[in-house]
Amino acid sequence: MPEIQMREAIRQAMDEEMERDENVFLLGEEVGQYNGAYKVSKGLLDKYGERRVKDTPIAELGFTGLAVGAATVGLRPIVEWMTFNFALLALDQVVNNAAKMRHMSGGQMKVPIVFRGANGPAEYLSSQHSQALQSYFVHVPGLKVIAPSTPYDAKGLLKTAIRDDNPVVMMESEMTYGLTGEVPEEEYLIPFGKADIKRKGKDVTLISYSKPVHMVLRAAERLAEMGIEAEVVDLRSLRPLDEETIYASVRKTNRAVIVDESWPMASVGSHVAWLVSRNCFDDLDAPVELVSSEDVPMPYNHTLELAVQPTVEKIVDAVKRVTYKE
Amino acid sequence: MPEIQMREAIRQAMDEEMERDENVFLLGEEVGQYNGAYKVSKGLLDKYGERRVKDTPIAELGFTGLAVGAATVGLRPIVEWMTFNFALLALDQVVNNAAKMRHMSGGQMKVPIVFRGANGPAEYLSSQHSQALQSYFVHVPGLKVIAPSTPYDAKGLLKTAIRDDNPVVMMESEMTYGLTGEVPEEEYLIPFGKADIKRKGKDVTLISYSKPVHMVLRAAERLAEMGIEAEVVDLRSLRPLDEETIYASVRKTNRAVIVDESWPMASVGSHVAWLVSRNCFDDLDAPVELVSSEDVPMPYNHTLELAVQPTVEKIVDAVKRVTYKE
Amino acid sequence: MSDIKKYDSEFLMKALRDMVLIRRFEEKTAQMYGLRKIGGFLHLYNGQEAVAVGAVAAIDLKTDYILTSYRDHGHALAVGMSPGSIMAEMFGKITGCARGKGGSMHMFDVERHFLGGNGIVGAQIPMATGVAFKQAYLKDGGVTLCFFGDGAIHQGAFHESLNLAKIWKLPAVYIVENNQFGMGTAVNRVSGIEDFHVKAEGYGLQGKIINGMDFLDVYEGLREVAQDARQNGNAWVIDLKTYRYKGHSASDPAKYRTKDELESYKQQDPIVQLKSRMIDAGVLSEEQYRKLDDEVKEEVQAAVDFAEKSEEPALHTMYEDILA
Amino acid sequence: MSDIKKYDSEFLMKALRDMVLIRRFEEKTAQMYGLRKIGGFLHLYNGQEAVAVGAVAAIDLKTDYILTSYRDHGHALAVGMSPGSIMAEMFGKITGCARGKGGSMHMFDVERHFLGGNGIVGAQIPMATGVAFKQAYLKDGGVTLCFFGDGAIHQGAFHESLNLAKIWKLPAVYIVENNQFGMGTAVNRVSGIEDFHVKAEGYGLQGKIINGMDFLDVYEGLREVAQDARQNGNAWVIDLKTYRYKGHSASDPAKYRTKDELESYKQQDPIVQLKSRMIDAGVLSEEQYRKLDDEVKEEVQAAVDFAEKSEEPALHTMYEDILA
Ligand SMILES: Cc1ncc(C[n+]2csc(CCOP(=O)(O)OP(=O)(O)O)c2C)c(N)n1
Ligand SMILES: Cc1ncc(C[n+]2csc(CCOP(=O)(O)OP(=O)(O)O)c2C)c(N)n1
Ligand SMILES: [Mg+2]
Ligand SMILES: [Mg+2]
Repeated sequence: MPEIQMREAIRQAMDEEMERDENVFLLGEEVGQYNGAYKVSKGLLDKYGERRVKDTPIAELGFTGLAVGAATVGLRPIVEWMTFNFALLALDQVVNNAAKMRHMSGGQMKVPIVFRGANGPAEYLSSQHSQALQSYFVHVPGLKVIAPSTPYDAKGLLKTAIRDDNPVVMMESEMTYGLTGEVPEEEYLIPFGKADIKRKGKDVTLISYSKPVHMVLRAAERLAEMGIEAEVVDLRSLRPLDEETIYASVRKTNRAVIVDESWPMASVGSHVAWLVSRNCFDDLDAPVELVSSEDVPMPYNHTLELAVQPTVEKIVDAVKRVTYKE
Repeated sequence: MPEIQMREAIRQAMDEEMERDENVFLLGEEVGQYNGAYKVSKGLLDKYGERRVKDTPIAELGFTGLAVGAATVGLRPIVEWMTFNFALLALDQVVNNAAKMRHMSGGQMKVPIVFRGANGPAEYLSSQHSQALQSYFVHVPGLKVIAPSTPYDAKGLLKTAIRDDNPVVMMESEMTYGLTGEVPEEEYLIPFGKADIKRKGKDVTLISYSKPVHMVLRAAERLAEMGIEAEVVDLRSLRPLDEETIYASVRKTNRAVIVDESWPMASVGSHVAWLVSRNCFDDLDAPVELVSSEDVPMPYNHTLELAVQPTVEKIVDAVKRVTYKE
Repeated sequence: MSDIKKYDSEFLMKALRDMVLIRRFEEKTAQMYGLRKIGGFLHLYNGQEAVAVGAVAAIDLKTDYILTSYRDHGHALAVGMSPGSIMAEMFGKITGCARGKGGSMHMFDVERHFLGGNGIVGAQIPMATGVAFKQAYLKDGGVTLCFFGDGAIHQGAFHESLNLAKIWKLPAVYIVENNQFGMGTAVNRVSGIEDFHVKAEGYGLQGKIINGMDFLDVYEGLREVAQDARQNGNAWVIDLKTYRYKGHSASDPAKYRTKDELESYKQQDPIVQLKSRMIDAGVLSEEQYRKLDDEVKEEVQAAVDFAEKSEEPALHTMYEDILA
Repeated sequence: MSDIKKYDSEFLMKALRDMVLIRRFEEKTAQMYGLRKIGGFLHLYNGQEAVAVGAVAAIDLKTDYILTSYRDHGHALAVGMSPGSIMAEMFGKITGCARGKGGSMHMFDVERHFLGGNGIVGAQIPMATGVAFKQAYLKDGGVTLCFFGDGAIHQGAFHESLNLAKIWKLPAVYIVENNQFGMGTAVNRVSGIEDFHVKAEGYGLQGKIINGMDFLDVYEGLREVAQDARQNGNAWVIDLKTYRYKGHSASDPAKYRTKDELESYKQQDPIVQLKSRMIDAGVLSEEQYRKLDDEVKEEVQAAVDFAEKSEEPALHTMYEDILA
């Protein structure tokens, strides 16, 4: 299987779906002539032309709402937000229109639309540009939310997203765009609501998604050296959430640590931590731990910036706590 | 002590603080001539004039950002959002400016501002107008969030909020504006980060805040009839959160049910449920239950609308589960 | 003033009937609200009938679309939705157009190209721009009419949409249904300018004022503009001057305006105007009008009866209509 | 063209020096980025120096305020912040103006009335409107200059702010620092109009074009407008035409424009222009200029040295500067 970058996997998914379905189109800031701020849409303007690859003004609320409207009448827009930090400006159109049009119309409408872009901390960007905002989307019924960690998952999930008749939010990560991984040449789709066990283990379950999965895998190696076999569950899809796979793992290991790069309060991480606490109550040998980012805005200084986020050390420490190895 | 309505308690807090400090001013849609969409600001325009009570255009992002700017240079704005549903349009100014200006400036700035208005389901309003959005604000470091359930708490907390040098979000509820309660004539303040035990009990801890507290108290009465003495903890302040009071209660009762009218995923409710699960791990005799709203957009039909939200029955059922009385 | 003689009587009768239907429907709706059959926010359309009816007459809903705000009963009736499905929706019944999920603010009829019914002030403007985008994308010859209030014009959504419509040449007509108030706030208290069509220039678009109290003015004005939009991809900004007779919503006593102001608008009542011009033109008799009005009243009563005896949605329907 | 003879040499020398300082500072900043002393997004100001320097000269920062976007080094230097505190900030050091919390995009000096440094396109516009609100509230005679790019003009925040400034008569000057591109996007690809001052009319405000490549044009143009704003509560929209020599940020090769275009702007370089006009006017010699330039280079090097030998923030500082 060829090894390709994450950005290329995402590009392929868009390319293949645009090729397959004339109603799929891409819009966002710099997605065309500039080939994307992070070069994810490279070549798509050349191939599909200005009709289907639209460079937008910097008007997140407007072009997001435009896409929602277009989706309600048969087009299948892919909205690229340069980063999710800027999506806050568009949130009303996502939460109040995209997620609710079908509901308010009593099922008359469907809204086949994908919102995607870079989410979470990158590097040296300070607090307005380094936020992991998945909790805002996962909170809302009427949306689906995916957050892949590998090129393989990203391609398969995005193709599913583009074919889905509902609004799907795909949260990527600037830091993983250059990451490579195997992606088959044949077409494939990955269904939503299926977590992926990225490493088998029996002593503790590490649950994560998106960029931090790679750090969790490194932590698992470190733990292995210490004689602790960690199972790594990559959620991939946050809404719907694959509770079954999570619980099956925890019932085996009796211990769980959630790793999530967002702020802790009212987060996906603490939600999953509660789900496990509640639904594996009788199986748990220790409290469920959450390794989140610190509860602070992201500083620019790089040392601080790394220290604010989950680290291998913090994960290992949390595992020590749940295995009473402190 | 005089019994006054919630709307009057909030009005008094604003009135007293405007009287005390010339830099406090109120702005929002219909707060002036119309005396507030829910009559919360009644009489303030007459008393303080157009300089300090500003009717705004329907431009949530603009007038919210304006208030943030004014706060950074010494004024102390109170922003009334007619409802929090519309605050989604202003979220960028809250999350990226109000909460971060101090941080990005390395502590040079302060942002003394209060954002307040009606949050959560009212009646017969369908899904765009009936959302409980506290999780969006509680998620964010740099903000403080309060959600009082009684006139007494509302007045004391709002006065504290107006004097606080940080952005404070006060989430009210249309359904409680008419609710009455005792409020002393003398001035008082309620500090943030202090939960209030609204009913003493020993068998189970019910944790809630804002409007649902009243339903929880009714549920507690029902439970008392069944021989279960519930302790009711009203959080009042969501960020900072009074973890101590919560844990002290759960350590006594060994059982907890959280009641929160928002959607369940990535919510304040599930966060508190995890905190209790983790920090009272050895004290809990049953999994922590969460009674939230159903994970659906709010329907217009009133029967459905009530069934979507927490009910006394759902709370009682949850208590039965945690006390193994099913 | 336009020449009524140009129009055949069938066309005029339909317009008159549609306007009377809206008026009688809204009167009944207010009554039903009083009886607590309807709850929540109820925004009535009395006084503005010529706008929705003139607009619908000016376009072809096979290719064209309409989107509006929560003040949507008039548009819903004008596009031909059955009064029963609208009333039942407000009664929260399963036979309502949105199965009791939406209520007064969220009327939809996707088949008739009526896309709501939006409760967030201004939020339909980007969406309508997207509907026009689809029309340009497919070159299907359609045009989208987007209605919103004088209060909505100050929302960022309006600004962002207009620029998009201009640079992508979208067949969108942005219609400020300027009824002089946003809730209790008179237009001039929150706007730096008086006539909103002036805004068009800032985007390189064209603008126009239309008298919204006259059916034929609305019809002719919007037909011309819609034609330009669909043929040339020119978006327009229309300041359509009208007036609402009732409060902002059913709970608003509307103390912020004078009786005289209200009366002066009632002098130009769109129904009275069209009716008397039709009588003058010899295409309508008082007798015919009474008959029409009686029929309409019956139709409205039938809508109430239908709503009344329809079923409540079953509890499990709360989990439906969320995902496709 | 303004008459340079009206100005005393001290005033002109300061302006020239400030512009040269910004230019040399940015050159050094780019170098430091290349050496990975600075990370993240780095938006340089080369070519736009006359704007910040002319603007600061036109107002009085004792009463007045400036807010801008992430392209903020020029403004930071123009208001008189020490180059060391700016460079140290970009090095992420505790001696930086924001204690290493903000970096390149978030320069602040509250005492000097420079309120940042905002990373969200357009987000400073409502805030600046609020600063002007405070000035009107306290009637303190101040004016607020709000800078933003040609890309920011399409944001709803711009629209909402202008209307607020008009209806509340706020002393705000909205300055589009029109450097012809928003990232890789040429102005005309995303705007329905060419000259942005035209937008003013839609709000009942006044607008004006200013040549941003000439210090005196900026100075005179903004002084007049600022005066009107502070005295009469008139907000203004300024289309200030300028050009950025470098890519959008340090990682952008700027392939979307021609060498010729860049060269034609360099012909009107603001520093070269002012310098040669000063020489023509006899208030500057080549010799003096070289001396000035050498001093500036030393000052910039000193800033680097300061940044270099400053301490990193201690880990616990991550919990600071969040709540007051
Ligand atoms: C974003 C948003 N802000 C505030 C409201 C509350 N609200 C509902 S209608 C209204 C007034 C709108 O006036 P206008 O646009 O003139 O429409 P009209 O009601 O006159 O038809 C307001 C403020 C809302 N629904 N959405
Ligand atoms: C709301 C928002 N959207 C997108 C971005 C990404 N972005 C940063 S700068 C920029 C271009 C801005 O161009 P312009 O306003 O002309 O300013 P200039 O960089 O030319 O000074 C974009 C799209 C952002 N920072 N904020
Ligand atoms: Mg109106
Ligand atoms: Mg620019």
